[in-house]
Amino acid sequence: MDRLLAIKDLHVGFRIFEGQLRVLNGVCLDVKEGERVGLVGETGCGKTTTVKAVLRVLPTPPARITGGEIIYNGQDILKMTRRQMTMLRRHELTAIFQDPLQSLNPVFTIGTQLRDIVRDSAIGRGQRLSRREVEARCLSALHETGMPDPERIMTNYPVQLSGGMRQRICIAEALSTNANLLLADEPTTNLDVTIQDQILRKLDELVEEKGASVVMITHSMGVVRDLTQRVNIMYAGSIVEMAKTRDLLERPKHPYTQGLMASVPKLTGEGVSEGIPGRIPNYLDPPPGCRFHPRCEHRMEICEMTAPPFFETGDEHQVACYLYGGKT
Amino acid sequence: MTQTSILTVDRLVKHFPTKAGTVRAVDDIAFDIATGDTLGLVGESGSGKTTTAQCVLGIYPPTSGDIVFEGATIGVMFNRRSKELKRKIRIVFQDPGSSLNPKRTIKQILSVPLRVHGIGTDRERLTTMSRLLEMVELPPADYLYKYPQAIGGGEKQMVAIARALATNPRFIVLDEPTSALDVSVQGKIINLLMRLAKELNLTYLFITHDLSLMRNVATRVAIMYLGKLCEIARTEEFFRSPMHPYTNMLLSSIPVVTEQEESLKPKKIVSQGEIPSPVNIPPGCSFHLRCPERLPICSEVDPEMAIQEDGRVVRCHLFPAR
Amino acid sequence: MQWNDRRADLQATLKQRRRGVSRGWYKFSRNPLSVVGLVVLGIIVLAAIFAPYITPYPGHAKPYTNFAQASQAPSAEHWFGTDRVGRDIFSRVIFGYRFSLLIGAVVLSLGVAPGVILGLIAGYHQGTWVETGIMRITDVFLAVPPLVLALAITAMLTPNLMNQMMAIALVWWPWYARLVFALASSLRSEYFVREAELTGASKLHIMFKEILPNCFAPVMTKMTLDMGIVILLGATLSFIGLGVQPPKPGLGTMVAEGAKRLPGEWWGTVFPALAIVAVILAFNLVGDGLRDVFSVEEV
Amino acid sequence: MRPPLIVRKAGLKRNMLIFIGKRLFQSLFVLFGLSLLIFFIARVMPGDPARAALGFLATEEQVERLREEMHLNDPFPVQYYHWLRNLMHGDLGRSSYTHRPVTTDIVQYLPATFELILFATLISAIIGQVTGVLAGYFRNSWFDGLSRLVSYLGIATPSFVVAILLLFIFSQVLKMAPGVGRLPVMITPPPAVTGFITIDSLLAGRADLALTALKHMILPAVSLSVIHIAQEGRITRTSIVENMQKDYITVHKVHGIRSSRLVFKYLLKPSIIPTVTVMGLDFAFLMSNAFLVEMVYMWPGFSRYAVTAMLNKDLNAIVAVVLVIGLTFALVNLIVDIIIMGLDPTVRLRRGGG
Repeated sequence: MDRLLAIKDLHVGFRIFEGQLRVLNGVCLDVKEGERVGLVGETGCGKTTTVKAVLRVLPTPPARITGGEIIYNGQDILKMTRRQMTMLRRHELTAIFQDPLQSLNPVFTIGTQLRDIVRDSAIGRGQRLSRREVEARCLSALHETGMPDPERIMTNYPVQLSGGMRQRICIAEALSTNANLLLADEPTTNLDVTIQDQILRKLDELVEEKGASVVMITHSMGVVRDLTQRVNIMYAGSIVEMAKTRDLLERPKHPYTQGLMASVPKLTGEGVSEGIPGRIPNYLDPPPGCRFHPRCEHRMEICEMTAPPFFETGDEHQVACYLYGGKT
Repeated sequence: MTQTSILTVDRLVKHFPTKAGTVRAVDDIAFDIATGDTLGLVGESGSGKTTTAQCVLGIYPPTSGDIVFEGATIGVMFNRRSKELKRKIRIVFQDPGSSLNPKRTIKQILSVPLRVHGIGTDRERLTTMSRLLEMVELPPADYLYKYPQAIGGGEKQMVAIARALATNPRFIVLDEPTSALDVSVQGKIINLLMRLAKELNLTYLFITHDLSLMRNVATRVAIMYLGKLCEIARTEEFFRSPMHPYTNMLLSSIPVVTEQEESLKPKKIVSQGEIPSPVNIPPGCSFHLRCPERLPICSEVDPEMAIQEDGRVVRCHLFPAR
Repeated sequence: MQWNDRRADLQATLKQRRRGVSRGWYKFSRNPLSVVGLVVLGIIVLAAIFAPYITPYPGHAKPYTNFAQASQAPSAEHWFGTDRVGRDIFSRVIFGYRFSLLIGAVVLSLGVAPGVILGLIAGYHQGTWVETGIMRITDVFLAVPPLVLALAITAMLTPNLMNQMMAIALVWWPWYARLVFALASSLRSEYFVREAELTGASKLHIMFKEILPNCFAPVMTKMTLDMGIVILLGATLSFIGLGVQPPKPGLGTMVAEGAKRLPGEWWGTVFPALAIVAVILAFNLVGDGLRDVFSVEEV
Repeated sequence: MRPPLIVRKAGLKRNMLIFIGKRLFQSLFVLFGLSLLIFFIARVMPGDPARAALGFLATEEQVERLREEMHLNDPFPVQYYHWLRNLMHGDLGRSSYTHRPVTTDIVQYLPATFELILFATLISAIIGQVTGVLAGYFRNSWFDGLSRLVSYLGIATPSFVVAILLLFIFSQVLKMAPGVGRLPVMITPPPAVTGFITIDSLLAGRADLALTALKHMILPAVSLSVIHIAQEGRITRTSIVENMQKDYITVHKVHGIRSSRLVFKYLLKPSIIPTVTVMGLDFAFLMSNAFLVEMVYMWPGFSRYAVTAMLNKDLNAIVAVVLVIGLTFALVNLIVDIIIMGLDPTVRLRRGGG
């Protein structure tokens, strides 16, 4: 499989009144053609910033990309012109965000928004669609996501629909462009479990059908388990562990991943662990070395000095922790 | 059961009249909680779990039905309840950001219940407040003079718990106390709550949408759907063999992280459909539109709560009373 | 233990407050325009307070005529020139600020408190007849622009400074009632208010200790911006002839009198007009700075 | 999670009518309250309205007869009742200054003011919106900085100062603009049909006259609109900046929507909603600012009539003036609400219905 997306050592900062928030601290992430990759982390760890950096929609200022590369199909996204970027968005990259109500323009009907996307994305491929073709594509996009009565939905405004329906529309919008890479940023976090289950299954099915690659951003280990082949664990602006999903869930190596896995309440009912002491660091003045060291029970002297590189610990399993190498 | 029940809810109904029609938020539910127990009230949004808790707290008066606390009927608004009752029943809200006044220090926040209920003199109160903070594992010297925005979400929730404990309560309603927090923080709060329950002999009504959490916390679990209870059972039995089709659907929808958990999930039911609007509840069993095992009778007759052999209660035509 | 001591208690509270102030000043000072506004405002206020000591001709603020010096263009002796009866316009402008600031201060101190309290009561009793009663009365006062109502009331009473201030105060409270009502009714549904109710705290405690402190920032910001608007309104009333009466030096009055002698004696109009612009601008700049400090959204 | 809004199409029109009805009723109530308030102040203030109406030369008997006629000897509620009954018949009493029925005066003077205000609204809406959108879209650019600076000045400068300065500079010094009034003194105005001289001239086939009238209107209208240009510009800017940070704009961008369409369709429509609200409010404020501007430009309009009434303590006229402005305000707000219902589906769907 070819590499579709490669994020290399991405650094992003935000300038605020008090100084510079150093949020992303050398994020590395690979997505191969047709692969589904998970990006897991807790609130404020920089997941959404990563996604927005890839899509080039970070508000600059205050955000600033201070280093790194984002290579899509051999080209650096960060060096593209605005025109190239628009073209890329029209048929290569697409995204779904967390809050489906916020993601839809409240003063236009679903139809208006969907039609423009379909039309502009076709122009991106050099096609000019007739009105009827646009209509047909919109309806089929809605139909694919399991929406009842797409004709009526087209005339509705976002406020008239339930949360699950809105998210289905966001999926329809995203997939109507036939993109190769879908970035799904917590697409089901605000939804009820039964609806989450339906949406995730539908998304899974559609992605399978279209052969797109997916980066699934979530805070839930469970969601990742069902949907992805590989997973990256993110903490305070960097990836701390990456491995095949099953492998990682069965044998978490990084102390943070271990703490996270233990904190998840389980159906087997062995009680809940105490969790991880402390909280995510202040990005104004993040701890030197490994950013996890103030919360880590295995910390060593070296952890406070330099950030750990990745150590290979087995079958495509990499951990950024000195417990697994570099002790010499 | 040998324990006496501290709270009994009987045929509780709460309707909200709106212009679009009557919202049947809670529609005839009954349950009781034994002293020292934790009842997990689980449901999706719009299921009426929060309204139930609000009726217990007196935020709304029930439309009909009884709420009995320690043998006395309390089904009225909070402003008509006795101070003593307010002392005994406390609440921890979902959103720690909004449950602490951003313009007041932790000290000021904690002093309100003490002053209102006349606990201690001014001088003693400071000691009491420090003791309360110590109980929730926050060092008082660091926290008393801080404003809520200066502390993290988990710590805010600890302060909210300390505030609830200030009046020495008997019963605490926990309205999704950890749903706004990350899992790595959730554990600490949950363990703290469980320890306090044991030490202070507290009873909890734990409102949540997280069934996995309930597996580890509740002594009994009640499932709500569209204002009605579907199933109430002791936690272990409930998870060993869920009966109601909705319960099965919920369980099968939960994303899990290990193989053992996967094997506990019911396989045959897949989630489908959406929750109808509580203004337009379907006739018969309100779940029949989404139910994979529906019978012809389901669209016509609303089933009654039926006690099963092992003592659990299920409201479904598949499981008539024995 | 250290924290179990009254003095430590007080010190800790003061320390918190000091830190709040210094953070606020930091945010305020990020906007150079606001700092300029604050400096200008400081100069104007000090000049107004010490007017009798710093103006070159303090006597010119009173009835005074010296036709030998009449209608002189600006010079080293008379910075802003003199008017048609020979009074020094610079001195009169500084004295005019006294009236302007007085109007602003009196109107806001009379108008804000009732407005805030009524808004608070209405907001807390949202959805009851108390709210309906208070807010409908407020609506009546807001049914015409404040200038119209203030003018009408002043006109029907005897036009003078006192009545002018009363009239403006009477049309000013509803704006605060509406602002605080909006804030209070949204704060009312916050969990901390609900919690206080369930604890059994009194209505007074909830309104004044829980809700009111959260209204402080927007009210302060509005007050600063309103100082400018009230001063403008006062100048307008004076300009029409329904405010500060000649020979007292109202800024609006001076513009009106000067305007009659345009285009020849332009200084009689331009300097008092600039003086008005300066004070209103200063209040606006400071108000915007405060908005940044409290991070209150615009509008 | 907010529940979906379910409204059927047929219900929409009914919602709208119910909403308009409700608003009209509310306005009626507010106007009633306003009339009570202003009438109360007019009657409790010291002084004798009858004496004021007749002047110093009238005999004691004449005054007493008028007192009877005006029901001034009756208790306040009775006075108010009579006044209200007359109002129903379109009788607002006589002006003590012009000695004509107040209603006649108002009908005569109102069109001149409306013509001026509408023109000013047009100017402030166009310039304010355009600068606001540009400043917001090119946030932190030199244009944004400049427009910010200018808008501060605009907000801080009283309209009478602007009026005097413009008149002084453009009319008296540069001689680029005509002086005061609606038309030069020697020119006979066209026959009044609408009362708007520009339109009346065109109706009479006198395009030249319309142009002259328009020229006369420019300075006062600009003086009126300066403060509103500043305010509307700032509000539009804030709104644009706010909406640019909204998720949905990011999403539109991510889906590769053409940038002209993004700005002029998806960004503009949600952004102008707050400006429209403010424009409604501004219309009323224009009426009060017109008090000053009409004074300076000797504009024979309603506002100058109002000022004259106030300076002369013409009670009947003052009460009428306040009510007319209140009525205008209420109507404009209703129109604004209807426009907003058209722009914002959330408001449209939520009003009246569930």
